[in-house]
Amino acid sequence: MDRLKAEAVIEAILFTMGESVEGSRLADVIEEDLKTTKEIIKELSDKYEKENRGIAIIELDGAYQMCTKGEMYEFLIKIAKAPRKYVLTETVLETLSIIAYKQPITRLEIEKIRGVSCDHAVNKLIELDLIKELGRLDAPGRPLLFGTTEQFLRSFGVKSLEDLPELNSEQLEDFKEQAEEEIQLKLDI
Amino acid sequence: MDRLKAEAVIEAILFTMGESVEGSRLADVIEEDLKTTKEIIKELSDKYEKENRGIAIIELDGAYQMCTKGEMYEFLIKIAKAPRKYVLTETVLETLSIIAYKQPITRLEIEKIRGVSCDHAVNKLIELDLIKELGRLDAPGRPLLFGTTEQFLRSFGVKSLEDLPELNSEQLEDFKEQAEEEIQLKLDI
Amino acid sequence: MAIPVKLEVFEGPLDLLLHLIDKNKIDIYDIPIVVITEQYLDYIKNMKTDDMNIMSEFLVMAATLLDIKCRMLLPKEVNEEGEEEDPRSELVQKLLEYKIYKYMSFELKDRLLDSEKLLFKRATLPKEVENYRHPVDYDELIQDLNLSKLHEIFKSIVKKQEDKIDPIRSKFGKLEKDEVSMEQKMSYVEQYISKNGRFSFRALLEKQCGKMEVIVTFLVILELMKVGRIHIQQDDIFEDIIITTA
Repeated sequence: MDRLKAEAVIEAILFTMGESVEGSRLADVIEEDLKTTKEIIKELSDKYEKENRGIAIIELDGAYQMCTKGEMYEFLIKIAKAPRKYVLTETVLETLSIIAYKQPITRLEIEKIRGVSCDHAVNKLIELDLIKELGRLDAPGRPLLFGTTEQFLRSFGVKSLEDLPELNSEQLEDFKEQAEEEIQLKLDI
Repeated sequence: MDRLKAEAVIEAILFTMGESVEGSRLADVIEEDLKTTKEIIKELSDKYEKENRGIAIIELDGAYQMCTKGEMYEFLIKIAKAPRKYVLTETVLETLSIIAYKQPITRLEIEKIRGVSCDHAVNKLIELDLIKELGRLDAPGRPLLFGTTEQFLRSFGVKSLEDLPELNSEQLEDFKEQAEEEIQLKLDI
Repeated sequence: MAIPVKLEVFEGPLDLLLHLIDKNKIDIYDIPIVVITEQYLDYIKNMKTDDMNIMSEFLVMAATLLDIKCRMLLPKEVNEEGEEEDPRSELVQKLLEYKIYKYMSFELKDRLLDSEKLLFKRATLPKEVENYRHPVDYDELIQDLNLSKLHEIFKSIVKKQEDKIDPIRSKFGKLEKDEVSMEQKMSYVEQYISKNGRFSFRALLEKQCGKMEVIVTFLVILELMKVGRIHIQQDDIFEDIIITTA
């Protein structure tokens, strides 16, 4: 393979693999012998030495891995530690309210109520420490049960779960009647 | 920060993070304004164009992500795990294209255009992380609104929604002309 | 012997219509409704689908086509601007819009195939960086949200869920055959006719109890009129209808 192209291929492989790749495997892909392959990696590696490059190739016992240069560490920490702005979207809030009032509850039950998948919202709420896993339901598939956390109680100024306002069956009946009236109206027209 | 060093830092960050990083976050780390940051990314990106490079930077709605070049695919699949392929049926693709061009859009509106129910397709698209809920429409029943995700941009190689292949009235005119030509043909026979 | 034809699968009624328009090489702006309706009905007759949902969607379009066919026969309707309205125009607009999105879906598919060749990589952050979580500022996150607002949200979700349930159909449990059969009503009405000779439609209906009975009786009268067993006469609109044996 053409040298420049071989460099590109090795760069692409080391990038996408992330982990270390043996020299012989790289040689197979670029269809060169190991010696030539090592020379090509050396050339590629030398180019990475330039000051405008943030990555490098390290050799580990005949295998190669792409990594960031040591002096980049402080910047990586900086970006990882930058505070992220969290916002509770409507979806996340709805999911939270369902979990608060119906806990312990499974994903499936939440999805039934909302009519759409809730994976993203549930994960977000766990990340924010507003809900947590409570255990598993003793049912086929043993689905996870979710409930609110202490952080939730703290943030919403609730002393305990008993403090949550109840949605009683009377209210449910009201909703049902309203719905029926609306249907009746439509039929009468 | 010195330009060359800034390039190195951005390269290191994009390499390490793997996922997309917003331009503003990169700007914070290199302590430059967003405009300058974008220029630096552009320069870096241009250097990746060279034939001995196997990686590239893609833009996704103001965020940046490092990936391999398309022409590297044949070599990469020899060694790396092929990415998850989406097998999108015609139904799902049609639904996706309607959502892409008419977002935010409700299920009902999609069904109106397609003339068939879209529940299955919408759920599938959410599962594939190609669309997401954007909120609810302020209308009776407060129906959910859907729009495309960053994964959609990535999967379809689109920088931003403005970058979608154009949907214009010219296309309509073409359809009209085609129809007319066909008629003419029939008359001529 | 009839050769079994492998029917193409269509993405819905609009897809099927576009196929027919294409196959017949006709102008989408000037659809010969009679031809298309016939072919459309033929197609769905041959459709072998057990899925009632899919079938019903195709049937709705069939009804729409028949409706357009009827309206084409009637004098042209005139809109507010005094222009003649083509009964087909709404369907044409729908077809065009659908065609555009169908076309775009192919364009998108090409892009998907290109982009599938790009490979990404997982994050390779040093452990201590990866595990770092910036503390969440809950005051900022929760803002003016409080328990009663959360409760409001929950109530509105529950209400929406209730709205979705059709209180009438949800009580059906399962669908059963109607207790009023066409055959039974037919013989009843025939007896009634032979006994009365000439009678008022209203009087006949008054003897029926329940909505279903009224509907079936009405259908029986229509059927008898069609086959020429009875004559009906109505002197003025909303007047009683007089039925006589033919």
